[in-house]
Amino acid sequence: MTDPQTLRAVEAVLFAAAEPLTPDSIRAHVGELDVRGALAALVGHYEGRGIRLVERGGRWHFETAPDLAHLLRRDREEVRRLSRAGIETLAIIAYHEPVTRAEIEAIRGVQTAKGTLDVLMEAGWVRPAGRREVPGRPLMFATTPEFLSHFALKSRRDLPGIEDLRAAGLLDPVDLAFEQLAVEKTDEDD
Amino acid sequence: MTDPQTLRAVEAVLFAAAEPLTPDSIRAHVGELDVRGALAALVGHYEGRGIRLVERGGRWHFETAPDLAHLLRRDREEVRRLSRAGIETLAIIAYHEPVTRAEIEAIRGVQTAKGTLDVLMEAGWVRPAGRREVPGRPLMFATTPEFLSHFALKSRRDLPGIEDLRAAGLLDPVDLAFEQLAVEKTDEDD
Amino acid sequence: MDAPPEQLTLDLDGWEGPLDLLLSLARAQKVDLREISILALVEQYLRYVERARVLQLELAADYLVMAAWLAYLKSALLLPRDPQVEPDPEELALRLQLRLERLDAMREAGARLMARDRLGRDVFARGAPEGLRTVRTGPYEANLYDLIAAYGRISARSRPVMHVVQDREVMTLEAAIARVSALVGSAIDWRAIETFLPDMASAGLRRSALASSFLAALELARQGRVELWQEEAFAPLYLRAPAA
Repeated sequence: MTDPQTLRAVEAVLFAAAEPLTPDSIRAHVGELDVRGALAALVGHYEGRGIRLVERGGRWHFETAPDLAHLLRRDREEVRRLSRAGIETLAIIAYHEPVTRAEIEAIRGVQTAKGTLDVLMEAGWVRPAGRREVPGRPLMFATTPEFLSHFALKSRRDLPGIEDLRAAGLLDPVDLAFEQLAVEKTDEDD
Repeated sequence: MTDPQTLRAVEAVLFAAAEPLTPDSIRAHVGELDVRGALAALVGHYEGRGIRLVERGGRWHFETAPDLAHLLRRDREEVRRLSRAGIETLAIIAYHEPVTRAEIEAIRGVQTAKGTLDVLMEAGWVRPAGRREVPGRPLMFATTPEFLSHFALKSRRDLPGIEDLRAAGLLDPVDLAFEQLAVEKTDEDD
Repeated sequence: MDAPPEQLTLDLDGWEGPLDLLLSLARAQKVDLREISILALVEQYLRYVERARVLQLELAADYLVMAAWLAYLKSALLLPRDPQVEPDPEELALRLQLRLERLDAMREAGARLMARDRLGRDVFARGAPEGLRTVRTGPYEANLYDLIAAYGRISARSRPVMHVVQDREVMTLEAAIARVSALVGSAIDWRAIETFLPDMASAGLRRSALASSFLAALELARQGRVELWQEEAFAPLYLRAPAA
């Protein structure tokens, strides 16, 4: 049972924060208390209310309940619409990260317009993530914690259908998948 | 007894609002519901929690509980480095003390921000040292015993003189290489 | 199953390249991509491209490259299999199918991602958070070197600046013209330009004298008072008095 003072403290800090917080950064404000216990208790407490406490990529924040969206949407700017190229590129990065531009293009079958990655980075959803140690040392891209919070994902494991896609080999490069199939074929022939 | 759906709706609208809301503007979002009843119920609900619902001049908003305000501000103990302006100002005071702010600015060739002297006094290295008996009676500044002990100096006479600085090459930084010629010329003229 | 290609509008802007078009054609067949007939798909693509050409629509080069490749694949699939031919057409067809499956999977994933409860569209963060502040406290740090280096910097900056340009020995163009015209006199033999330079000179002065003498030679040649001869670029330059 979490001490009510701890609960209050964690609740206040999360409420006041302008962005999602990790348990460590919460602890930096409230001191050495049972932050994880308090988070769990608060999640339960807000169950079914107009606001809820959620974890996104290890960081916690309060947000409004999704079923109330219709009450809140009015006089708010529409979230910027991504182009189809933008959506596909974002999905490829999220499901394959870290991934190079050439790998993105191999999947999409077209060159990536310069602006496409810029838009995703400007939105704060994608970041450069080091270089692949192959000739040319191409830059790799990965998603950010903001990506997880924006799309209500607890972690990348929460990406819709990612386990099924992985199991079906659809996240493997074509070459690898082809070799896999060739091996299975040989086995059957034996 | 307020309907739980009304409670949720009012709670979410207040949470997401960028500014305090009147009951009428809440109603504009949630429709013709018992907003006042919901507000009263919510005030009761958040009693004693980390956040509370308050009314100010007919407008309602959530805020963190006043007794927890200290948590929102975190003091972090760390060693701080002086800015370039700070170290230059300190050097001028050490070499020329007692010295007025106008004299510091004349030597540095740039205005000294008020904060710069404050930082040096906060660090305990500089103190006000009387007033210069000229029109305006400007405040003079001098170093403190803490200054000497921090820089491991027995007295101000231990500070290297101009000739020592020149010998150490500290008077001709790379970007001032051209002045080297002028300096040599002056020496020859002596 | 026969999906009529007429259902497709010939809107080229609608597709992001040939693979995208192929995927749209494949989806129109409404079968699992793993079951799809690559041969039927190839024929649809080729029909599409042919139609576009009949309508004289401009097709981007990559559509035509894909069409050529698919035409090759089609003929390879239709002809009796020659085990000597590499790559195996079945393999090519399978690779194309795998690519379509992957693009399809990502397109599906993108759509599901966009349909989630999105922050700022479906769910909202607190509108006016108080914000958290971190106030830094603690001792200041600076060392003696920083201090005296700063003073050196200020002293160097505030010292009066005087620029001195050292005198360099030079030969003026006028001097060179006088010297070359006097020395060339009425010489009838070719003499290298270097023989017109003063002997004593420092390396700096010799360079200046050479440059000036060269200009002098050009000027004198223009006036018809000297003749110049050079075998090729960068070869020695010779001067003599003009033949009378």
